[in-house]
Amino acid sequence: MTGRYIQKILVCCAVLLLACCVPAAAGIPGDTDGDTVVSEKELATAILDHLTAGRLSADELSLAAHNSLHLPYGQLVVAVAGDRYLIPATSYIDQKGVPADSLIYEGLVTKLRPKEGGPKEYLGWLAERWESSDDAMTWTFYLVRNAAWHDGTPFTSADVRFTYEYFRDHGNPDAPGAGAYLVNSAIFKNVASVECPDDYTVVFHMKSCAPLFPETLATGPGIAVFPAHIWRDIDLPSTYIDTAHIGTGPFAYGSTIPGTLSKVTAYEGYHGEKPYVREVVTKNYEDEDAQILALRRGDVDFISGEFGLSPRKAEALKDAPGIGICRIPSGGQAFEVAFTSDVYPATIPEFRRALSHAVNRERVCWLVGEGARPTETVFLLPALAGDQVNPATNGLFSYDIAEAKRQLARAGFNLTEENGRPVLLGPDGKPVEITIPLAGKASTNAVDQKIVAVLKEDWEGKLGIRIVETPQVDDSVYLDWIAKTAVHFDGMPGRWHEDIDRLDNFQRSPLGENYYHFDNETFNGLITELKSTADPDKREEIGFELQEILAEEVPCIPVFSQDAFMAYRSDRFVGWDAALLGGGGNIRLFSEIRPASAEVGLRA
Amino acid sequence: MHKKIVLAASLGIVFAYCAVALLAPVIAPYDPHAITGAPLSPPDRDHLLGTNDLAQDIFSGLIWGTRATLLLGFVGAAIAVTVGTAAGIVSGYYGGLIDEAVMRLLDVAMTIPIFPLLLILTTFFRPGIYLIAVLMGLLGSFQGVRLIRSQVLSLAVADFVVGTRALGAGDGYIMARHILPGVLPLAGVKFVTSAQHFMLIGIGLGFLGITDPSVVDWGQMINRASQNGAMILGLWWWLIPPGLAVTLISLALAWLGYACEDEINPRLRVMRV
Amino acid sequence: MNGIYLLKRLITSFAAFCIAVTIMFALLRLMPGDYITMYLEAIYRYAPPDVVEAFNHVYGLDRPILEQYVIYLLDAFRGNWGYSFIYKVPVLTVIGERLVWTLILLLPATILATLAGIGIGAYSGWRRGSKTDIALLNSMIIIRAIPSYWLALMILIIFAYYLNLFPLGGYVDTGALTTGIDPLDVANHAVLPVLTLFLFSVTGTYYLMRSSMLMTAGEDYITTARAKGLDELMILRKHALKNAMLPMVTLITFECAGMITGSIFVETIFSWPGLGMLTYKALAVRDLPLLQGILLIDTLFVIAANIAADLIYPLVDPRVQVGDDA
Amino acid sequence: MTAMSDALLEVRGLKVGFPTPEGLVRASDTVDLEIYPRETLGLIGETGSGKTVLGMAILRLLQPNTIIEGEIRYRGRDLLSLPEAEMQRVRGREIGIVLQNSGTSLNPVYTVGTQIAEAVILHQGLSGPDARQRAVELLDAVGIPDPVRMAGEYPHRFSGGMRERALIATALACRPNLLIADEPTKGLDAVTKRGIVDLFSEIDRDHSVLFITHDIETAGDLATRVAVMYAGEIVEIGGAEEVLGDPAHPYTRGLLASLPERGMQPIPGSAPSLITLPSGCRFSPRCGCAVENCSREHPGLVEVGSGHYARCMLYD
Repeated sequence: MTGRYIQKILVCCAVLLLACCVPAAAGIPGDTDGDTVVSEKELATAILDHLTAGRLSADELSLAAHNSLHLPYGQLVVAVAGDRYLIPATSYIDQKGVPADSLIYEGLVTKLRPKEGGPKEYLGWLAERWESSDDAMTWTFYLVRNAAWHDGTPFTSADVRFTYEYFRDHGNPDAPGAGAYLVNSAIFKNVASVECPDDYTVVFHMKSCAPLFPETLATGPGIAVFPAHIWRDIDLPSTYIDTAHIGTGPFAYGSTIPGTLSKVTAYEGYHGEKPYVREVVTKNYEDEDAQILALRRGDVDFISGEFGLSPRKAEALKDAPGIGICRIPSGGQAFEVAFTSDVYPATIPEFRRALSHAVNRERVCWLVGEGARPTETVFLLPALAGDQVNPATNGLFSYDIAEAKRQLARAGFNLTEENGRPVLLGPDGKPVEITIPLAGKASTNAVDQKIVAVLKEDWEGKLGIRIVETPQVDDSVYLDWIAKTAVHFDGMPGRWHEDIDRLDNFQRSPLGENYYHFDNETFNGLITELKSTADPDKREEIGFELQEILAEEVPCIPVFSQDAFMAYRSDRFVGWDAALLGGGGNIRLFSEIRPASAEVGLRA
Repeated sequence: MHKKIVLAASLGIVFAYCAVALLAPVIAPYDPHAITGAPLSPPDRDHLLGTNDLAQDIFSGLIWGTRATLLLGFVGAAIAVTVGTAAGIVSGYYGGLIDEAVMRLLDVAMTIPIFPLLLILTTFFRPGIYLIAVLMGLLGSFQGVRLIRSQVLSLAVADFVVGTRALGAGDGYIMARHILPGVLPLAGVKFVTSAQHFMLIGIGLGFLGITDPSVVDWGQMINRASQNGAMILGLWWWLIPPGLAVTLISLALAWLGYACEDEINPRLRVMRV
Repeated sequence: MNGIYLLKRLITSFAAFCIAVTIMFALLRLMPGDYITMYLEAIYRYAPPDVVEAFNHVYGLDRPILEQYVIYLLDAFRGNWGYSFIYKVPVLTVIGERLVWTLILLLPATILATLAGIGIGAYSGWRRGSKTDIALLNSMIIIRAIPSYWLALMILIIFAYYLNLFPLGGYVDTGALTTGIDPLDVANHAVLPVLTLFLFSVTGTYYLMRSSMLMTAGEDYITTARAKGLDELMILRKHALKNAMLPMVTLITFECAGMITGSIFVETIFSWPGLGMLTYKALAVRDLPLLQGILLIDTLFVIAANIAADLIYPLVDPRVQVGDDA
Repeated sequence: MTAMSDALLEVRGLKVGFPTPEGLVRASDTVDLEIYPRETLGLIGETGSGKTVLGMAILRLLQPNTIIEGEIRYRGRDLLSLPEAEMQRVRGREIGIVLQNSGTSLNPVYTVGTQIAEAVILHQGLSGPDARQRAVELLDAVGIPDPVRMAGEYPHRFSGGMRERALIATALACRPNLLIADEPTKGLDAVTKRGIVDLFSEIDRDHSVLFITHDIETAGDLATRVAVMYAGEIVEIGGAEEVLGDPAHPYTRGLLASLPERGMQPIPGSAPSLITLPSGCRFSPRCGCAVENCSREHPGLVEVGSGHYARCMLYD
């Protein structure tokens, strides 16, 4: 190994002799053309510079050399919000299996963020490529050949099969011991069996047609592959505390100080492109403001808040010296006004439709601040779902109070006045009153309160519907509450609104319910049909049809989606915009960024 | 002289707060829940203390918040003192088994940490602001019992009490006419100190985000401000005024309590926690 | 005499512990919403009824209520306090890890606050009515009047951010990952939280000591001592201080119990991984088993403090044979 | 009056006032008296007449905000103008005091022996063990049985009479020239009281004693001279036999008449408030012999016999 470095450095020295003088530019020392990669030529120039004018210090030179040779250099400090985001998150292991977003473990595939309106793209992780049978009943993954676990054990297809079997055996609620229910096992629910024809090929046989299996594997943080040689003997994930964290990822587990710090270091034997950063330290700040102060002070290099920084804070950081902001379009949460379709007055479709025209999205977005984008599509977010969005349904919920009043009148509602205030009388002649529970998933950054503040102006002030905000209720009763109230708010973290398959959210589930208590026979049938077909054209057709039904029936009103903001020390690291992915993409992000200041090397 | 100024000033502050609380609808320029301008706008003529992230007027919120704070403090203290005094008088006057029982119960009750219990109860039951005040009052009444009891113990053997009893007065009469007036000043001081204490606790609950969100209170304002980055964004007009408002009333009550205590008995010790 | 009193104290402590457990048990049953549903909700969007049922069986929630109660009580005594929702490990383990860190803050803060409170309180009470006394008294009243969480925020902003003197949170610097935990580094991180807790606590001790000193300063034996020709300092040190300290023994234990409360705010604001922050987190996600554990540990803390006070008291006050319960 | 140099302690024009929110309490008003070596001066008066204040004022033991005027000359030195450090040398060593309330005048957290030894160590520079030995001797001298054991006991183990004796031992520890005893027999039963009185009759052979009491009989038994105080003033002073045998002032006569063996006739009315004193003679509102002039003019001390003075219009 070392021999190779010496060889490379010798080459550099040789280049140095031939080089001519070009002044070093800002950014990565030695980088003169601004591509954040130091070419050998640039490096040579830099070295010469160093020797002749002393413009670069030895540390800066070392940084440039490391970048040029793609050798890990320096320490990146990442702030996280809460100790459950630190590496030894045992909580993840016993709920979900090994965490795919920890920089240590990897799954088979991960998802790239699609270009707006473009198709979905996936990126191989431990799988080099994959293919499915025409009926999407069999998926074959060809694995990378040079991957090894951090303890040196070679990675093979047996590990993948083991992962499936582990989830199969421990995803069972009857499994012995409390907390042994691995929720991610749902991801493999549709898998009938796994075959390993050879060490680097895995074949999944599905129970039913699964055209989106890679999507399923990459959903959320993605499902990571378990090291079979470590987990083989562990029956109860809830009682096993993993201290070694053996994965296959670009970074290997270093050390941890409970509750506050953990560290991973670049893994020498990584099968893919090695990271530029030698160490990634995660530091816990319970308070988001403390994170921001720490970034400003230079204690940390990267902060992302819990669902991205709030727009206001990102805005305030934008002009701070040495700090850069990156924005992921619709990468934060998406919010909706949801109906419980079997609770009066949400039982009346015209009422739901009327209210859909009485949501002033622009005003909500104005309250929320930068990065909030009004959603004019039906349920799917264009930034995420790309070409799956049915353009015919766009704008069907536009803000139009007159239309709202017409819809209400059509359903027998009567808008009267009392003491100079509008009062809406229902078809039964009684004033309409809606109770809205706050909290739940829309409470981040008080979005639920912002929405209700705006709704009150229109619903109360113009449509005469009395709104009662219930005292904030805790999560355990929130579900009970929303099942009993006609209207509530929901916020979906991550990429919920991204795929037509996700429209099954509105299907009457085998258990008899869905979140919206929505029950439309045609819709239910179409979803079943969608799930059993692999033909892309047919799927698109069904998807469009589903969206039309939703636009007509309005079980929920999409309000806005929120861009995710993250902030970083631009004076220390560059390359942040390279390949921002959603979900498990942070691994990729931290492999892509490059140190730009010698300072980061001195810390390590 | 100096003492009188402090006393007058603190009384003045308490009355001013009460007046503000009563006249909130008149004084406050806006409905504290309404969107009244641009979100997070700095102070100007329309919004004396700017607006918060919901574009609500902070000054109006501050005015309305007085109500919640005073209510928590005074209702809580009234309950704590009433219960504490009643239990203290009964226990101290009758003595014997009753006293023993009350004291043992108190030993047990005082061993359970009150604030964490209050936190847990409010977290899980989400009571309205009145219930929180009652809960605080009940949980906070324990210390008062001991204080009052020890005073009653000395009063119960005082000549005038023994004399009244010799005249054939009933226990109820003696307790109401002779013991109660004797412990009232002490109860008064306890009321003031408890009110201060409960206000701080009440605002602490708001700060932890577990009070009734439909009621405007300073704790929630501070919480909201710090959650929404008032510190980072430099929105001092959002973070500082509610803190100062609490400090001022709590200070006034502290001084008042101290002055009263000094007045009724300079050597008296009122236990505070 | 001694034995009987201690026995009584132990019985009350035992009863208190049982009551704390019972309250939590009642809470668990009375709580709106369902414990298991919530547990699953925390993990998964839905809580399928069959899974809920399976969990109910695992937790024994399908047995008669009385049986559940007995099991619960016995478990509490056995130290089996259940599993934390958030951490998925036994509650006692989580608490054990955090307790150390809380003590790192609480012990120095309490000791310093006690010493300082006693010192300046004694001085203030002894020199009653002097300018120093009035200045001290008023500044203590002012500090006491500031809400502790607000004070903590202000201290963080001023000392850590604007003056850049101390770290912004956590308990070690990133260097600790390579070099291990350095006590000096921890101390540096602990300065601000300890300062806040100190301010929070010192006022109470000061106030009590001052009152106690006021009482003592008027005692006849102080005049006797003066009449013997002792100088003021000697009287203060030898005669007044020791007597004024007597009520403090009990009162300091109350202050200690109160400190746990203060640490909720302080630890949260300074990202200090102790019991206080644990409480805050447990509250945020309604982690009932964990909250129960915290309440029980607090109760045990108070019990221990009480027993310690009972044992110390007769050592400092010759009049008290443990047992004169008045 | 006798020549100044003879007197051990000389009080001249002593005024003591306590500022209170209600007004100035004039606890002692232009008091003149002197104590000669080896004599026992009995100071008699009702509760609240200012006797205790006088005793405390001599040793400057009153609260710092007390207003004191006049002179207190001990062996020619004015105690009121002595620096505090020198005053501390006078206390205990030159003048000892036995405070009232023996129950609370001993520090509960130290053994009696320690508290006696304290003064000895301080003033006579004895070592710890020597001082303890001295404390045991003193306890023995004041008639405490088993002094060795009792010296190691805490005050709450002592009975009322024993505490009084222990306090006397403390006051006598450094052999002061003057002993001020403030109501040493207060609250004691007859037998114990007798014992204390006997103890005093033994010790006053070596010391001068200012014996403050409201008990006229005890004063008669012990005192060589007697002073009677009323409302902050000395109303009569003279040899014990003269004052008690042939009282000149109506108040003294009243006091004597109220004794059980003399018919127990109480003085009508009650002592005046020390804040709003009656004009003229302070006793006039209660005096049976009062004439019109009494409520207008304030009488001075008038010599009614050899060394026997009274403050009454009758002798003007």
